[in-house]
Amino acid sequence: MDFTPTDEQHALAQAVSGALRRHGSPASTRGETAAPPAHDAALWRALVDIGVPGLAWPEDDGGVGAGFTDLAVAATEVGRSGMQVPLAETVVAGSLVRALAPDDLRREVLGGLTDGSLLPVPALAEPLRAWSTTTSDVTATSSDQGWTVRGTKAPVRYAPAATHLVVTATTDDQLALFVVAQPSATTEEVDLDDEPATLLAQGETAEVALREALAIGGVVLCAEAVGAMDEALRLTTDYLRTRTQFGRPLASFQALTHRAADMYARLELARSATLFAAMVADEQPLDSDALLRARVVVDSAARLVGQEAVQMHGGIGVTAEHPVGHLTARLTSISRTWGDRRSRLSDLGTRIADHPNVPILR
Amino acid sequence: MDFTPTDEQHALAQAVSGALRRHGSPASTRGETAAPPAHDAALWRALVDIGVPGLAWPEDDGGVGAGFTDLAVAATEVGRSGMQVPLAETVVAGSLVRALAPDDLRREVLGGLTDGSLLPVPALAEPLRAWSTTTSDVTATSSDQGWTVRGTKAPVRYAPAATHLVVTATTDDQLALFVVAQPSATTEEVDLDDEPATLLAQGETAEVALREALAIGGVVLCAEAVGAMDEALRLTTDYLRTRTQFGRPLASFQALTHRAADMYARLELARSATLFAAMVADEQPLDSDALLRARVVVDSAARLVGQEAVQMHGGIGVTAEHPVGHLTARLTSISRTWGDRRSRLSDLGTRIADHPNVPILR
Amino acid sequence: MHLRLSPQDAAFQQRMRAYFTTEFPRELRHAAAAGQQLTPEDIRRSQSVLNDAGLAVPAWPTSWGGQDWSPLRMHIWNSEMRAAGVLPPLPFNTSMVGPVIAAFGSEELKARFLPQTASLEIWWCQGFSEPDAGSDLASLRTTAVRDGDHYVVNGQKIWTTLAQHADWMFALVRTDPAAPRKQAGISFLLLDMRSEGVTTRPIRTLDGDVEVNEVFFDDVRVPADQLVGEENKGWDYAKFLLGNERVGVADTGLIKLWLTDLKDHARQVRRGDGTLLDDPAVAVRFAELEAELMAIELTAVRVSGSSSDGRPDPASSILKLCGSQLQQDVLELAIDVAGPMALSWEHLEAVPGWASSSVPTYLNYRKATIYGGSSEVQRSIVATSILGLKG
Amino acid sequence: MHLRLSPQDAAFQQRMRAYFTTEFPRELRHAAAAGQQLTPEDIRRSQSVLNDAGLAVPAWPTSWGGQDWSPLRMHIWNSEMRAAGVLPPLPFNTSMVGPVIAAFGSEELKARFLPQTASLEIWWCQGFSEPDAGSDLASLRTTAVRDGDHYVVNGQKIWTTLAQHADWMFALVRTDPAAPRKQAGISFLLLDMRSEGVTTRPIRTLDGDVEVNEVFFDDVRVPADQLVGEENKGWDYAKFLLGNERVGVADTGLIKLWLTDLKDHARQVRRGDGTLLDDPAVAVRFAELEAELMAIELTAVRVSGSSSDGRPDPASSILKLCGSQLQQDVLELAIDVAGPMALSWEHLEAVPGWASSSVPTYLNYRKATIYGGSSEVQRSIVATSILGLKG
Repeated sequence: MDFTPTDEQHALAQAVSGALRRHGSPASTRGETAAPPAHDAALWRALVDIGVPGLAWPEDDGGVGAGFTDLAVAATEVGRSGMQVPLAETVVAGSLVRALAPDDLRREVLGGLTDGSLLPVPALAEPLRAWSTTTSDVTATSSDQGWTVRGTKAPVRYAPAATHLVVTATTDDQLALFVVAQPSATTEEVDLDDEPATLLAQGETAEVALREALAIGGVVLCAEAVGAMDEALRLTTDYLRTRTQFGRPLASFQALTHRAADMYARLELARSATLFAAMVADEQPLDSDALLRARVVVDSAARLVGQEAVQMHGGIGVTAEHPVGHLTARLTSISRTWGDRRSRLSDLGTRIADHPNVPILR
Repeated sequence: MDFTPTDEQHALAQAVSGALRRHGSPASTRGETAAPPAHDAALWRALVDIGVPGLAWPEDDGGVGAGFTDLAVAATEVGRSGMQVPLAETVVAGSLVRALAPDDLRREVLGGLTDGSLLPVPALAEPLRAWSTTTSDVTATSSDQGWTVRGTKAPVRYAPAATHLVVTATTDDQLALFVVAQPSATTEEVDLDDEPATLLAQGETAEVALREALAIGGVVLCAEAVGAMDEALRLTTDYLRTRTQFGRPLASFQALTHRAADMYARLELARSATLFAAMVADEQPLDSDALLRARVVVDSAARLVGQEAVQMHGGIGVTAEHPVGHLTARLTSISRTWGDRRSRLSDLGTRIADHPNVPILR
Repeated sequence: MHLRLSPQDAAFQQRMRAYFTTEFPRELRHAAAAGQQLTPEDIRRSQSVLNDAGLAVPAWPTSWGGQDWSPLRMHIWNSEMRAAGVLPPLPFNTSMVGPVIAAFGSEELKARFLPQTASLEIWWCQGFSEPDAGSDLASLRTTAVRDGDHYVVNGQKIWTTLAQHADWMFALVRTDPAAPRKQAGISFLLLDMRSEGVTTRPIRTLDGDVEVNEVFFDDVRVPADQLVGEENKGWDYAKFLLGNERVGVADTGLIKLWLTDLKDHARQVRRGDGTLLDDPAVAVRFAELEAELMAIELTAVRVSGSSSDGRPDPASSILKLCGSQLQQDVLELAIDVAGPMALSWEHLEAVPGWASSSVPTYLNYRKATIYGGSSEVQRSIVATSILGLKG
Repeated sequence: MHLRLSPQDAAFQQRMRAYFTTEFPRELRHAAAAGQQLTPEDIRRSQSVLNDAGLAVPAWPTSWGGQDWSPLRMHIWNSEMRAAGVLPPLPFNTSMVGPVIAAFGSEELKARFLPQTASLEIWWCQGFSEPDAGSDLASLRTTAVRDGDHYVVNGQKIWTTLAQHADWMFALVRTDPAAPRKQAGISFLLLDMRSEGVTTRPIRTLDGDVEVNEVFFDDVRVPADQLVGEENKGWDYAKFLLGNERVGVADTGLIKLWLTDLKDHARQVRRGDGTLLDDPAVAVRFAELEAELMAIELTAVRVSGSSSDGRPDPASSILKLCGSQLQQDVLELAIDVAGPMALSWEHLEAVPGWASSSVPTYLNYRKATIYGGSSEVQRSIVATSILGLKG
């Protein structure tokens, strides 16, 4: 086991951060709110040009064939930049398509994702319904013309820009996964009105694939969170060093520096868990519980680092003009994407009796 | 609503702390471990002489007829002293007897408790069985000769000194409460070998009475915890003021003083909740959820204050020779007596939908 | 010690409840609770109605509209007002500048300002914070130089809440730069926000709101009779004011309202065949927060009851410390109740407003532990004044 | 970056596992895990067996029995040893004094002490802490005055772990009281515990154990050739040692063993018709601690792997900080698993030992965040050395 990034990965990180800087600007520099931004096609195109969205997909399917450790490196730079792109979302949609779609659809979607012509995202959440990977109020019906789906998915991040949605729906009391092409949503609410859909899988197969795809998408979120935390901690320590209060730098107040040390400690644990998760994501069969554990560790770090970064910045921490609060906002969202800390721990808890302990060496 | 102690209560506090000082010595001064001590008959006698064990019982039953606000004042002094007496235990046993026993048994037990001739305690816990107020592995059988109970209760605090045990047992799939006289246990394990027993109540009646008695006993524990926390915080602030490290007093290290401030804040919340609970305990019908809430608040304060007091004392905090760790040990036990934080919150959680909010004014 | 309200206090509680739920204009109630914002005009009207009913400034001296209520009655008044969804009077007016003018102002100042302050005909904002001062309030640099019967004010304030709606500002200004300690040489000045040389720049917060502002002073001429109390004694008045502010911030009534609403929201979210409120893990969290709220509310009654000299008990710091933390905890649970719906801030047809606003509201209220004396400042007050831990 | 062990490392892991589970004497295994204490004789025998197998001092220079293993192999060695219930070698010998003598001692000292230190024929204790020093180690006051070819030592040490079993002590003593900084003027001395003038007084801890001691020196004559390195350079050697100690403390193998045992215990406790491990609230707590343990163990591998100059990465402070916290969290959960049984410390027939010892063990391990550099010291190291936050 070796956590040291390769030279190629260093180069990738530089390429990604360069592309982000050249083609985008964080919301804070534009004085915008911390609301999750709409899809930025130009920024995404810049990442497509250096191959980022295809990193995880096999070359046979039109992807770059690099894997999740590289993707994690790229996602960390995204997180650090304070900008947002649908990387985790396309990984979830792409993973489902890779695992379940017929050859032609798989090559079309993964190839299109890689060359930037397609943007498939998952549409899972339903209004006034607690997070669930096993139930859906959206219903699917089959007829001679094929399947149609009916119901509301909301909110669906990046729905207005998406070319394909991977949706969950209920058929005969089973969970099923479908691809809906050309969804043409204008907001993050997707009202499916007997929309034609391609069946990917049903029942156990669908549930397992969904669980694994979300776990893998979670790795991207973890990596993004590590980047955001890196930057939040950097901003905070800079601030503590430069800001004076009561005639001396904040860095001389031990109540603050000891809390900054705790932020660092949690961040480093999150970094280890994330690098590990990225390596695990490249292995088959997938140890999705290891990925869930990484998310639990990252969640707890994200909460502490995000909240403390704002608190130590004082008033400017909650303004739209300063980047730190935007990072905290993103960390808050990441922890709540595809379940929350409670749902992840409760999921892991149901399997706690199945193993005496958790080995990390393999 | 008024939280101000009366002059009588100030006098009571002085009388109790004086009696404790004259007739007992805390384990730390004797260099003993923090193990829960055996019953100290002389110390208990000193409290009997000033009426403490009878404070809560009606004069008609041989008690002092003062109520729980007075009892809480006394219990706080017990907590502060670092000594332990079966006050909360006798309150639980006495409450059950008061609520359920026939007149003669009630007067005998409560009178005997007040004059020091009897020591009734509850025997509820069972080995290798999670805390429960609704189930018991001890079985009770009735015959012409009356009831007998069979099974093991352990651990039972003060069992070797007890003259009466109030035990839970199962009859026909119902919970029932019994009094066992002269249990003659030599350890805190009570093996009931078809022991003759007096039935107090069965089913719903028994369950309600037990819940209320434990809630009321919990008020005594809260008050004791407040006393122990007062003393732990006093020792800690004294230590911070007098101990020097790196050439200056610990009180100049902000990382410590800010944590001491948090200890104080939690303690004051716990004090408010405890005083409130004591007043509520004197009212009928009993609002036992208010008492549970007080315990939740006291639990969380006890954990923080106990752990931080030891941490800030450094090495001497974990020695048998210094009082602070003994206080922490007692706080640790108090929080786990008759359920724990988890069981209390989960109990409250089952009724959370029954009220829009929790009013404190009444 | 006793638990029950006296018959007189119980009657008072009934009177308050009856007033707020039946007499107070229905259209001004509940708006805040439902997440809607009252317009500035609504806010003025709301307070004016309260003032007409003698319920805007109960803590003031009776000669200026106060009620001479016990701390318990003050708590009952606030609780019933909050429970009915009535917006409490503007704290800048009634808890801050009003009591300062009443305690330290000349009779002329009192007569000139107190009635309009009580009725919100004058809307005040607080000019204390400065960019380079932060928690170290006394290091402020805005200057006021005496020029005949005027002060000439130059400098900058920041985090001035609702300055965009304010008619007047009460400001701390440095009148003696040569004073031996930074706390000396500060004066407490009242100034008209329409004065020439006053510029207000809004600061947008993460949630998109504009609630706080920067206010710049460029040779602003302030009549010298708008000085409160004595020149260079402003820090004493500010400390008096900050103590009042702390007590005011422990607004448990608002938290209670939030928590009640949040339970309703949890009941709206389906989970399996039940609702999110049936989830034991969620129910436990509600139980925890209710217990905490109970303890803080009890402490507010207990601590305010124990101060007899009219100055706030330093223990009020724990109300700010724990109350602001509880606010944040409730708003964090609100995100979890919103669940996946929390991930969009857009107004979607299928997603209720409480859900889409959960994250922005949470982010905005990170301010709760920063403003009005940060948690760090409160801990220092407790450590120093109460625990005697002086470095 | 790669996940899988190389074939060579995998073979190494198999070799370690085979040795510890099949070759190492069965009667010396598992005792520690089951809550029993090994006798001092057992401890000596255990390390002697390890040493014979070349597994007692792998981190030492190869010329003195070291193995020149990669940090990953060191981790595998420790993990397999712990998993098999084998007590690791005494840290005072193998992680502390041994490496110091090997790095800074004369050839004579090495030859005289290292072999017996590896085999535990000499049992060392650590004479660093003093009553008035605490976390401020360098303010120690025990003096060593040169007198011919001896040092005469006077003073007192405290918190000396297992001094009652120790043959020798490595001690920090003040040899130059006039040195300009307190860190200067300290020397690193080896002394025989049987020397005249050495008195050991046991300190009982809350749980009743005697693990730590006070050691008094009354004109103890120590041959000058028992000085390690140069006189007055002892602080440098101590810093080297403390860094090693920090890394050693992140003993995730022990925590893993505890957690595995604790799950078994939870399975023994009935709850309704199932066991405590079926309680979702308890299961969630296990899941949380397992995730945390995974992260700390991964960090131990990652951080130790990144230090190349042989000196510990200051990031090792986070292993001590988080590892000791996790130890305490696991022991706190153990109390909850014991439930009502935790309330008695007596040995009762019906109550298993793990349950009656849960509270005393929890109390004893409050030391974990105090000794070996308290959490406060670790936070200061992180803040200063890594984050560059200097007051």
